[in-house]
Amino acid sequence: MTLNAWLPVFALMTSLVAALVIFALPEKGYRLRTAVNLGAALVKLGLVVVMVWGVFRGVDYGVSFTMVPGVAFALKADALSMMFATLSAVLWLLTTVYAVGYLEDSPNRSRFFGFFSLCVASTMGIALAGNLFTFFLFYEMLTLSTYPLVVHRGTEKALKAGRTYLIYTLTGGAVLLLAIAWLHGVEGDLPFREGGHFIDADADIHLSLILIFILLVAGLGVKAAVFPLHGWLPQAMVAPAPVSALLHAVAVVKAGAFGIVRVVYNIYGIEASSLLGVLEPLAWLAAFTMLYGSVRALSQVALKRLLAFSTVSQVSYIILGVCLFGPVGAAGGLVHLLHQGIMKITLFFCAGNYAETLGIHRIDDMDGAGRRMPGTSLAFTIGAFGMIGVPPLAGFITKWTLGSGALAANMDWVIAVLVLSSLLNAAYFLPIVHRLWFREPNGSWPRERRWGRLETNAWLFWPPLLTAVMTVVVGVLASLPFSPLSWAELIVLREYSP
Amino acid sequence: MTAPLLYALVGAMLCGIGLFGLLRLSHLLRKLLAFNIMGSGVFLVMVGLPQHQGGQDPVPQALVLTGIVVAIAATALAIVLIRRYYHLSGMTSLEGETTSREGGPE
Amino acid sequence: MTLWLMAGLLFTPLAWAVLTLLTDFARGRLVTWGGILVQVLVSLGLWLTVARDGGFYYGLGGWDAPLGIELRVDGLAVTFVLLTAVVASACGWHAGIYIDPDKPWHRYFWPLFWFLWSGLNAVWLGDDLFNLYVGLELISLSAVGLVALGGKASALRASLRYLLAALLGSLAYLLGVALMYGQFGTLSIAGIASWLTEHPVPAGSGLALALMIAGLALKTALFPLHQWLPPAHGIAKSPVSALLSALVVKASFYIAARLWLELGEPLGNLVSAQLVGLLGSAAVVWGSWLACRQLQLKQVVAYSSVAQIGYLFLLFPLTYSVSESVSLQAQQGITLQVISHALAKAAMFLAAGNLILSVGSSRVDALAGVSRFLPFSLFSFGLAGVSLMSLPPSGGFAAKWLLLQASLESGQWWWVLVLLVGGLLSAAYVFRIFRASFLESPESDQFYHPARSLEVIPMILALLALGLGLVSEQVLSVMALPFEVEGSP
Amino acid sequence: MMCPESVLVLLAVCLPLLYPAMALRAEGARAMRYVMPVLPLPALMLALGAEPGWQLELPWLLNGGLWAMDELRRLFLLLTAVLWTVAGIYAVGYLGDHHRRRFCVFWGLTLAGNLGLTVAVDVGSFYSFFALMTFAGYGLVVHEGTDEATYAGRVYLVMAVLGEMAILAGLLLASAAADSQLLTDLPAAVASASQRDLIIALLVAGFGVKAGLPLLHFWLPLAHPVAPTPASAVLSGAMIKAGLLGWLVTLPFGETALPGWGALMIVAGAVAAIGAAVLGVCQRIPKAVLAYSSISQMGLMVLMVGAAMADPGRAPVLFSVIALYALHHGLAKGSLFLSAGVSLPAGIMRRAAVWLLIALPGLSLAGLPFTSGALAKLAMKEGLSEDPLDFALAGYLSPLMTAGAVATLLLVLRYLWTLGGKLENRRNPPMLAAGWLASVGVSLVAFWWMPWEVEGLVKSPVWLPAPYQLWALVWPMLIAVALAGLTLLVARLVKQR
Repeated sequence: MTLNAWLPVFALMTSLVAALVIFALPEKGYRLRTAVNLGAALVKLGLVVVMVWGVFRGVDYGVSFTMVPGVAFALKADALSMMFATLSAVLWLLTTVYAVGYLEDSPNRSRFFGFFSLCVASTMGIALAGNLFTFFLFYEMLTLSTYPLVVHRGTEKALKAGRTYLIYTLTGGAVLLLAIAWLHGVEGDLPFREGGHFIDADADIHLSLILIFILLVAGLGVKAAVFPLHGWLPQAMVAPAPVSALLHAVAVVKAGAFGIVRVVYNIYGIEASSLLGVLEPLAWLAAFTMLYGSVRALSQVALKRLLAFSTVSQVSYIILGVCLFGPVGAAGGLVHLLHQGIMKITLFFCAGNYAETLGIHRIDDMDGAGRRMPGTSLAFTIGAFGMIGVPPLAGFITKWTLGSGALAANMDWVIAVLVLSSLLNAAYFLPIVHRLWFREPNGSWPRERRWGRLETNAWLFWPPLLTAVMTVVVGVLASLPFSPLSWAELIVLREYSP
Repeated sequence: MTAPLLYALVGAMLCGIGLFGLLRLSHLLRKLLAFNIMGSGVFLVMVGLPQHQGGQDPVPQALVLTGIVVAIAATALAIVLIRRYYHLSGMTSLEGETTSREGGPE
Repeated sequence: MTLWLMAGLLFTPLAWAVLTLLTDFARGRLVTWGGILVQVLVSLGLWLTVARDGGFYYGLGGWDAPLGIELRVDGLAVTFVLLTAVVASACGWHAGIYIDPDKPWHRYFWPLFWFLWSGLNAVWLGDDLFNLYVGLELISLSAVGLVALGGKASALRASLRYLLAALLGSLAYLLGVALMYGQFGTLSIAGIASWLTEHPVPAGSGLALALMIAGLALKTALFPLHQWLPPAHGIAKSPVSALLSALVVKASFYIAARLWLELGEPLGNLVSAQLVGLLGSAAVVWGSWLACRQLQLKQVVAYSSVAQIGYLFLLFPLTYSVSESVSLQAQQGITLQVISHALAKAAMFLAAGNLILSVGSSRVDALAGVSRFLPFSLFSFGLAGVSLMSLPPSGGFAAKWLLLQASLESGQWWWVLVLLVGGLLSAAYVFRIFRASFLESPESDQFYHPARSLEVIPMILALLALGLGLVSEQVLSVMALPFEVEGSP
Repeated sequence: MMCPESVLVLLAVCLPLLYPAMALRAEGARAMRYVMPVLPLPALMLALGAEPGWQLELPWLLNGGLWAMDELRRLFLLLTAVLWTVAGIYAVGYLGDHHRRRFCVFWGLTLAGNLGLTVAVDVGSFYSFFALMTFAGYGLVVHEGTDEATYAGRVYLVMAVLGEMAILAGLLLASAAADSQLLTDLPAAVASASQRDLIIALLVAGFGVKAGLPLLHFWLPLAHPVAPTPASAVLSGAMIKAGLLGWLVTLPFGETALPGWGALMIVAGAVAAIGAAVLGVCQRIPKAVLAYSSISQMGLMVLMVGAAMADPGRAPVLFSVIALYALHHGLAKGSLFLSAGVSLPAGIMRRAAVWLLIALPGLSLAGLPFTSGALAKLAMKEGLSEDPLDFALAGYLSPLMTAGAVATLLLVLRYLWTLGGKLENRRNPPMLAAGWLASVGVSLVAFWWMPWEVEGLVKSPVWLPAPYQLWALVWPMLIAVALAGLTLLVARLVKQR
């Protein structure tokens, strides 16, 4: 096998090996652990960049071998997988930096970073999976590796949240497994392929295909937090901030959304899905989730829970985009995969900063925090505006593209949903922004800590600012080559003309 | 009724008696004896049943011999364990706390 | 060469047993560790031979059946021989460190261990029904002895229950053998099968098969005949529990499976096949449910064995009157399940032993805080749990996948539900342990740290169980190796 | 190679956009306020110096950016730049210590948005700048931090967000119909789109929030008075015109006759012009009176917009009239707002001079001959004169305009009246005074040298109305004065009772 075939494996192994090394390191080995963490993240980013360039030029990366009789373990890098892989590689780097600062003097750091790396390895695997079976493999690995992160604090509340998380995700996994096995029984091993497999499926298997699709979406929808399968997400907020950030922006919810993208595009094929009539109901469901998540977010008092419900709402943008039949809408959905990640991670970083530096967990306590922590608050503001879809930030690009796509697909009602959702977003984000900048602080902060010159620990300070800058840049420079939008258009181009 | 069938039926009867004893008796030594009776029944079936095919079959003889050895070993082990159990707990049966040991929460 | 290998498999363990019987614990340990090395090499040698040349029949000492002992050396058997070597050597290694050498009765551990090993090899390789019985008895008696090594009254009680159940099972099996021989005049399974292809099925021979399988089911602890298992496995020393759960119960299942696969088609019927499957499903659900409710760590693991054994019995419905490919899938799935459960459960028991050693209590709620202190063992436990939950990429997952495929393709979709629900329930009890250990309780800082090697062993086994899924194709391909029906070399 | 206009336009937008970065360092933050007057200068140079017609392509920006300038945009840019400059000068003297840095940051951002949206031709950047202006404007509105300010801010924000969303939906639909990302392609596409009425409704409502269309105006009388005075000036003078500009560049003027929409807009304009005046004269706070005056004036412009919609043939002429009117109103209203913050110096002569300078832009609004207002009013009369217009409501336009003129002067008088009770006697800070004087000067004098072009109207240096025009301008003013006097008399009588 050539080096090309092995590149995806290497990309996967970097974080896997890092995980094992970190598990083996003693708790006290702070410097070494940080070095391993950051080194692995950088190496992986490098590998991903190489592969992005390769995929752009049309190089085929892939490796495959039979794992269980009749099913292959396949890794493959196509444009879609590179999109997700890039997201996870970039955000992993930042989150690692952030987590190093965040967990500065808390116990169980070896365990934390070990599972953290495992989690990213799983995400990478999900990105690079070449068929549904391999996808499922990493999907479940993700469930397992995130559980210790969710319950990391070891409090009763954390453990309860972890339990809810497991009940949801493992059940989802079981449903997904059923669907995959059934599909396998119907058609055999199906690699992800541009254009899908079922464009000329026999009429007599249509019913099975529809049922399988429902099962697949149900299984994936748990992680994607589609209503009514979203219940675990707000509870999982007890996890440390970097974990929430990663869960929301990259790993878990995205894995679900990415899976749905894969199923619709590379298993069923967009045209076949459309013919089967499964897209429209899914679009309605996604639209409903968008609104539902926002409405629930309105009444939250804890910042992280609010962000969680916002995620519920935002991830459904991706799904909605996938369901819009036509290249523009598809690009909108795909690009949101990245945009939502960047924006949401910014917000979570900021939430973490407020909690770590000032002890702020509730929205009422945020009054005037903008003066004490201008950098963080600026990042938060940008993230929040991005979520609302204010131009020229990332969220606007998504909304615009989705809206155009919906019009092209003659689904005009989507515009109303988009507008309504943006309004709701504004309704819960703008008051927070107002508090940050225009209210006077009410007395002292709940629990303030100080670090030197910067408003907070430097490890915590820079990641949100960087992601905020990215939020602006991917929006403003959306038309440059290799911007998320251009990349999404490339994927769609390949998808619609396989 | 042919001789082989008679043997087999008697063997089956012994088996039944042994089984009944094994399940219903509570004293461990009695259980052990019941086991032995059941074993004898099985051996009887084993040597008795195959003879209808004409002449003496050496194979069952050999099997039963081996079986008896095994049964002796098992009995010996059981006796050792029962004795030790009696020494430690002063009980001669397994009843008592047993029901609470398995199944539901303790 | 083959002669030496066969001798090495069946008789050297007996020799080690006698040797260790004569010495004390510490010397027995030395002998055993040397013996383990030999046994592993021999097992590997046989496996390689078969992998190269294919399987064969082997008449021991030149004597042929029916009076002599004839061995059937095929891919499946050598796989299990190798599995036994791996698990048993891990347990032996672990036990050497784990078991307290100062208690005088502990010196009997080694001979019993070796008797068990030779019995296992005899079962994997045995071809005629009676030799299987002898092997089975050898296993049972030494297993009972091992359980009794716990020394306490409760251990003896458990071992006596175990003994009685095992003996009853053996007798039922033996009665079946007697009936079979009376009917067919042969003890070879293949012989009976070929007789049946030429003659009409005699009335009542189904009863013989039912008796044998019922006896074996009792020894395998199929629901509702499982009550003897949890106390025995729960109370034994951890390495013993590992051996029992990983290998001993598999031996009786192995015989039952071989009987069913050869004779099930002519002698069995649909109702009984479904009934056995149903009992297996009940075992999965009930065992898992009880595992969730146990307060003792090892009881949790023991009940998990009850549940996992339930999966094995899905073999019966999934191979009865189905197409060739479905049957093959089911067999492959069950094989993987046996192997992965053996590895995973051994790892789990050993890790549980470490945890108990560390916190000084066997209660689940005593584990609070242990995740900080003993992460390595806990991680092994977790990895083993992954396989039990049949999540990818473990061997358990590969097994489940194959069984799912078989169920779906044969149209018996109800087993699908069992498989999925079983997976979820097993997650429930595994994560219950994790939940307990992740809890940060303020007073939990009195921990004893077990030796490093004790922690490494379960990790190796767990990783094997986990990695099995990735290489299951290769593992299964050994099973499909050509088999020479005629004679010995 | 980049032409000088491109450099200038980039500078014009980026300078205020990057200006908040000064706040990062303490020294920069202290110097920030002195930079404020400089920020709009590149834009001013661009508006005055460069001939319209250049364009700058920014293919990497959003969905492909294009910035350009035509006659219409030039006037709006000019108005924006001038007003922000004088307000900037004024602000240097006006600002206290209260959150000064924050005010400067939002000032810069709002300015960047306001300037950017006038030069943006592609939908993406137009909407971006519009949103930037809207949201940064919030910072100016709530700056004082009082309860009223917070309340006003909330209303402002709610309305603004609703407006933004209407605009988003409208632009999306329009751009999908046009299959283009350029504003210039939208009107034609909207005119022939199947969802024409929906798109127009969305755009009218969306921009109408900014422009203070009746029923969408609630935020305006709340927000303009509570904002710091320089901010009120730009809010009322420049930013309110952004809504107008939005209409002009997106709605299908000159493409097709939309009598229904035209009628609706005319009614809305009339309601705004008269209704706002009625409400305005009841106000006690000077700046609130001015805010209602802005609504009223915008109402007059809405009249013209309605007429342009109804009669595609007149649209080009009306466009230049609207632009002229916007320019005039922006400068005069800016000056009036700034005057709300001046203090009366000692000395009777000086006081009289100050009062005169306060009153003149107001009278200019009302159409005092020889002022920009007279020119604008006449141009409007010309543009809306009955003969060339061809739709149902055309006949009502003339009386409406007259009523509007009466209303305007009444409001101005009311403003002067309320102001009289409020002005303090002390020295003005020099920069504040300079800013205010500059605004008066710009409104009264510099206007004549500005590059407006309206068909049929004589340009600078000095424009003399014909006698009949003079009378047409003056008699509504006389009515207004008479009304005001009457009211005063009645009030006195009531008080004596």
